[in-house]
Amino acid sequence: MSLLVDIRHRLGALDLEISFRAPGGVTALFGRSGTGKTTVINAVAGLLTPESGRIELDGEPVFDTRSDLSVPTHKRRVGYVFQDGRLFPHLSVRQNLTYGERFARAKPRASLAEVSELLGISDLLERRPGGLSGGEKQRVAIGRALLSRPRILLMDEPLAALDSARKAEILPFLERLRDHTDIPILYVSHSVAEIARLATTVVVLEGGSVARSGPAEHVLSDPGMVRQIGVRDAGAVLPATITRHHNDGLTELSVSGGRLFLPEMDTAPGTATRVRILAHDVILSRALPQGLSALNILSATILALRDGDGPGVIVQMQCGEDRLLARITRRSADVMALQPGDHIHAVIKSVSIARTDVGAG
Amino acid sequence: MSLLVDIRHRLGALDLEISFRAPGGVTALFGRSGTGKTTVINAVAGLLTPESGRIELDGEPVFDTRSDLSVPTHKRRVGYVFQDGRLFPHLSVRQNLTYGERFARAKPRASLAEVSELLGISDLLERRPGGLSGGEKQRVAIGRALLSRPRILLMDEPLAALDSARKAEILPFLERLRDHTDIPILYVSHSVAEIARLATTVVVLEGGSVARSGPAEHVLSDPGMVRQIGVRDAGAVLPATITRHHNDGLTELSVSGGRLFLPEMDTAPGTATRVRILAHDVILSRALPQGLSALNILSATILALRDGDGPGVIVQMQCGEDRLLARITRRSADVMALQPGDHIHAVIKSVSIARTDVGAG
Amino acid sequence: ETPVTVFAAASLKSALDELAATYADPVHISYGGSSTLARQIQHGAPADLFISANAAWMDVLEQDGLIVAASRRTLLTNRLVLIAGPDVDPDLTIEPGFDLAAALGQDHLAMALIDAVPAGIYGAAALRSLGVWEQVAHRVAQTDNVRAALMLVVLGEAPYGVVYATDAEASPDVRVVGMFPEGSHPPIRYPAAPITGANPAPAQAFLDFLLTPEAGEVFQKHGFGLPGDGA
Amino acid sequence: MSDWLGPAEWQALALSLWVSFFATLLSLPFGVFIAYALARWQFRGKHILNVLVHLPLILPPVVTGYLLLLTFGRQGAIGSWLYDNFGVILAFRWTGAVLAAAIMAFPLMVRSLRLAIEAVDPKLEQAAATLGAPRLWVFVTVTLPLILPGLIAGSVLAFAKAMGEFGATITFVSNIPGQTQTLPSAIYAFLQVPGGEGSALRLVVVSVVVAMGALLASEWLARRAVQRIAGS
Amino acid sequence: MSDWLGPAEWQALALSLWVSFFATLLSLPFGVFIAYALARWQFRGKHILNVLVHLPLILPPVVTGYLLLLTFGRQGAIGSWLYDNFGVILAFRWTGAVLAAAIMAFPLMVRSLRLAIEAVDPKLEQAAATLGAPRLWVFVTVTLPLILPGLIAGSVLAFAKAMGEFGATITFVSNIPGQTQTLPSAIYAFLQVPGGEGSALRLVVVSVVVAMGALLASEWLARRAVQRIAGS
Ligand SMILES: Nc1ncnc2c1ncn2[C@@H]1O[C@H](COP(=O)(O)OP(=O)(O)OP(=O)(O)O)[C@@H](O)[C@H]1O
Ligand SMILES: Nc1ncnc2c1ncn2[C@@H]1O[C@H](COP(=O)(O)OP(=O)(O)OP(=O)(O)O)[C@@H](O)[C@H]1O
Ligand code: MOO
Ligand SMILES: [Mg+2]
Ligand SMILES: [Mg+2]
Repeated sequence: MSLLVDIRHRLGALDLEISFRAPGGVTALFGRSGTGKTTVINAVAGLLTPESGRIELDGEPVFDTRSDLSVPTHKRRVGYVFQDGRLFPHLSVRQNLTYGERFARAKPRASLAEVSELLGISDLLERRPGGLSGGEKQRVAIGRALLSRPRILLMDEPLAALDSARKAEILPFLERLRDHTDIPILYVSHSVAEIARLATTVVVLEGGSVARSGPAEHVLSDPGMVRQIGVRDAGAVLPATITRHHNDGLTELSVSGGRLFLPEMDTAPGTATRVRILAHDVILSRALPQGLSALNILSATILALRDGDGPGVIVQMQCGEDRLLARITRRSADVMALQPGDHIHAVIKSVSIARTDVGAG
Repeated sequence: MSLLVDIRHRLGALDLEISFRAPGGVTALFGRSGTGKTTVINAVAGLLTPESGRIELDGEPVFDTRSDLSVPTHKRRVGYVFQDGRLFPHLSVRQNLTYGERFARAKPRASLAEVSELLGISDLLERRPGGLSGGEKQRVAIGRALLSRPRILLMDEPLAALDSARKAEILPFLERLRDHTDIPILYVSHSVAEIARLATTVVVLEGGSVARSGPAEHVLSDPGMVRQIGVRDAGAVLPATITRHHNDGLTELSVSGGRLFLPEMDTAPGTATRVRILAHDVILSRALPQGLSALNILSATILALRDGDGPGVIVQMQCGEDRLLARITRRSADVMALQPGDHIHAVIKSVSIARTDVGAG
Repeated sequence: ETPVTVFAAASLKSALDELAATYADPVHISYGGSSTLARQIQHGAPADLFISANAAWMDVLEQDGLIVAASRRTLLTNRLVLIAGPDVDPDLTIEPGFDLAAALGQDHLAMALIDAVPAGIYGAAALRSLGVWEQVAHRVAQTDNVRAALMLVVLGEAPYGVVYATDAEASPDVRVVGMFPEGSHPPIRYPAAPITGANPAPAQAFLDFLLTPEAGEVFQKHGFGLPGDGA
Repeated sequence: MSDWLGPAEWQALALSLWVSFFATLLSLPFGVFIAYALARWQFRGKHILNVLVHLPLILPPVVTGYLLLLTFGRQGAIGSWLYDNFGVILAFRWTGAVLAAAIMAFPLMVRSLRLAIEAVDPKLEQAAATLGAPRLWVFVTVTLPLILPGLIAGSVLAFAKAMGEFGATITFVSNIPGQTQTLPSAIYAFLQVPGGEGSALRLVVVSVVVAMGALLASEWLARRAVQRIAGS
Repeated sequence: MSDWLGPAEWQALALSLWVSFFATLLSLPFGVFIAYALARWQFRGKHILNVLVHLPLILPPVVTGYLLLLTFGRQGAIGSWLYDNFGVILAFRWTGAVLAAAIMAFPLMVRSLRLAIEAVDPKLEQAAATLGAPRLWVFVTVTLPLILPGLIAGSVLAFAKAMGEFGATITFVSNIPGQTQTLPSAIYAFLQVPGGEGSALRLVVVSVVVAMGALLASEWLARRAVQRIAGS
């Protein structure tokens, strides 16, 4: 299961030239407003015909200007979850969900009942979209796309219109989707938190072309990406394994550089997962700190210090096999005389690792 | 300049019974979706007629069921900034801005030129709303409301539709408005960060009635409000005074409990301001920590510990004359054997105090 | 019994309806303007018998070979009258040069279209031959059929009108000022003829019935003249 | 009320209802197709098509009737072709009255439908395409249900117009009782008779009542369709 | 082309243009008011008003003309009142032709306007009220400019319909060359005489060309108005 995009297209003042390969899992398209994310997704869906290039789904070309091929949308078998839901207002939830069924080449991998269960919409089947909350609508849209047995799921800011409570409601479903089906997902979002939680691959667009692409861990932990990602969202993503659930509500995880405590997770011990540690949530200490309320302290070696725009400095560290980022003031860096190669302790408040930043992967 | 609202109204399943008094400055209406915030604002504007009650602007009643009074909207002189802008699409920006001018009882306090300058829209005057970005639109909407010389500004989630870059663009204008005009503002928002930055008074609505109201510092720092505000947004707001700008880009402030360092602020020394310290950004330490990259350490006395839903505990502290909140794990609280009355050090990363959380007031 | 389909000028409706009701076989009568009906017959309308208020259109059909020319008869004649409305006190005698213009004053003379509808054509001819046309031409209000002209007078919108004697006869609300002299306009004739190739026998039978003296009495009752009357 | 109208008048009423109903039904698929083309497609001759559709509105009805006679009469290009190939005769039949009424009501129907179609968000149609539905299926299952209120309004308007159509009908199919004599033709015939105004008025009242019922029913149906879409 | 039409025909054309123009202009304010009431207000008798507006569409035109004569004729209730109080005479005048054309075109205009008004977001009108603008001012400065495309479309449709109106006009104001002889009356007259078809066809072509021009102009104007609103 993979996607290849290699297209050129002119849109108003913007010259798009976009080329990337998405392996399985969730590939996030990330970039500022107007960099061409929706355009790429529409090209994959066949709703927009690029001027030239080639798009392959599972190795099978669906668009190729050299052989003058452009498979019409309804034959591409893409499941598109639009930002605005686009449920059919005149059909019940059940009818919306089964709309694509008759065109699916094979039986859907999961039945209507299973998908409704997965998405928590079993009780809504006989209602009409008009009466649903924003979060419910979006879950129905996801179920509808899934049940058409697509070869790929395209999601264009599926959560952007929702408030944070609704987002929190849907994110787990997207994780289950990623983990329990083998459908690749192309996911557009402005939210680093969402991407960190979901994406296996990140493609960063800038001004109509691909600025950087690669595994999520690498791209998001790259200090060179701080500008694109934004100072407050910069951070590192570390692979982790769940070791144990403690009965005071904490879950213990092991990362290559040590162990971490997180608020209770409902995943079984032994499960591989990822944690995200924001650069500004990390405090550095030369000595091993004592008597602090922070539970998580990792040992690390400084790799590099980079000045930011303001009074801050980004400190990149090696922590076990992983990279860690910290954002501290220039003054602290000077007072502590931090140098590449120094050994250091990274203090991380357990509760500052957001629940939404943890995902299986 | 003040507003009195005391209304009862039935809306579908919701029984509204809302009564509060807003002094000058910014009064924030805060509450979940569907608690009646828009309804209140519409009642003040005269776009909705409550079943009974009384609304006064500046001591003058504009609605009163006992005397059967309901001043029509266009005579109430409220400036309403709608969530969706609602600029007149067929008029230029200049025509939009001056639309209310002919009805203003007196010359606007500020001229078109001054307001445009304040809002940074002087260069857009001859354009039509269709071509403006979301942030520009919203600023024009604010200018339009201002120039109609209203007795009060009503703002219903004026920033909700904007991405964070646009929000950051507009917030300073709202602050200037609050600080440089004497028009009271009734402000609806879901965002605690926005409210903390702007509000002088906070009115918390819950299920159709006022759950809590009072000065922003008190309401937002109240550990009892953690549930309404949300765990990740809970924190304390402290009055502060700017003491000094250091040449490494840090600004020093004094709070009643000590001093704090923040990334450079462009406000003159001596200015009174407010800082917000999120509960989850505070680490507690028995001993005065040494060699940490965190610059801000305040001494405090524990007032109370409250259990949350998860493995967290909210620790309320007295810090000088102010209250401070910290959110730590139950486990840490136990290990450190925290008790009310204990002296403690609160470690706060300077960079974790967001720029948007600082405002003059 | 074979139903007969008759295409007849609309002005014949009251008389023909009465006669058809007494006829043994069913008769379907389609009433309309003579021009409309004639043109429809040209385009193959399922008419068996055509009764026109207008010889010109019957001539056209005869040239086209659409009627059984040998069976063409003049069924009826009619006269033109000058009528006055209910509130008008007419002091006029129809004679050459009579002062219709003065009687009209600023008001209108109601007539059917003077270039297109037979009643209008005849009326204009009569007024011309009496030498009054020039004075009244600009005060003529023309309607699309003669009934509408009558209605204008009935409603008092126009004080005077030129209509068929039959129309005036049937309308209690108008006063007949006078009849136009026979020679002042071409004779008004209602030709009738079976349509070629249609249903000649029943059509002929019905035409024969209309030509009987009993039928003639009915027509006369409605104000028509019979060709024998010296027209 | 059965005493109030004579048998010929009942017949005219029944025929008018019948003809108007069929005219509406007949023009509906064409109307939907042309309205869709005008609303959604760009093609050469679009303006011409638009004017052509509006023509019956612009021309005096008699002219439209005459043109119909020339085209669909038994000697007319299409009329003779229809007769030779299918044995179909339109002129002077109730079928012809249906055609005349349909043509006259067509511009009204197309305008209503066009506006309704323009109001349907093409994004919903795109969404259906991504689910694998071919164009025609999308049209039937998404577009059509969504334009239902406009379709009802347009149909009833066309029906009302058809009930009142006179000039084109009498010119094209004449005024043969029981065959082509519709309510308006009967009204016309009464107006030709001295003292027929009363009878004409009776028929006018009947047609107003029918059209009024249709309009009210349509408003009600359209509201229901809107509510159904808005959802409970 | 001046050879192609005779002087009387030129006169009929000029009069038709004039009458249609005035009919459109005259009905516009009423149309806007009634369309606004139907679109935005709830009141008793709304359904009746709606049916009343549609009546000229439903009734055979001759009947409408007859009713006009009864009401606005010199003996009619309103007609005599107009004459006694203002010296205004409609019967047999071009002014009457304007009235007839306006009434016949009215339903089409109101429908277009009503849809346009329903499409205006009441929130914009509310926004104007919060800025201190009284209702009428809001209507003139906000609603009206926003319905401009619909207003243009409705006006041109009404104009086209007025150009083709015959039955009601000739019944109400008859046919007085130079005063009330419009293009459709001239066409009708030609069709009554054997061999007049050619001349009738010439006039039909003229009226189609005029209406076509008006329709094309309206599509262009409406597009411009929409673009103006969308903004540069
Ligand atoms: N039809 C069009 N004509 C001209 N320019 C267009 C058109 N459609 C899109 N654009 C421009 O192309 C660029 C890319 O648009 P696109 O919608 O793909 O951006 P995006 O990355 O999805 O942005 P966002 O995050 O705001 O959704 C934008 O600058 C947009 O203004
Ligand atoms: N016309 C109406 N009929 C019935 N219920 C209504 C109506 N308008 C609003 N409501 C209900 O009244 C409640 C209050 O609505 P209101 O818009 O004031 O909420 P809000 O606090 O502004 O919410 P949000 O944060 O989502 O904007 C909601 O539950 C809403 O569903
Ligand atoms: O009988 Mo006519 O042909 O209507 O004047
Ligand atoms: Mg996009
Ligand atoms: Mg609201």
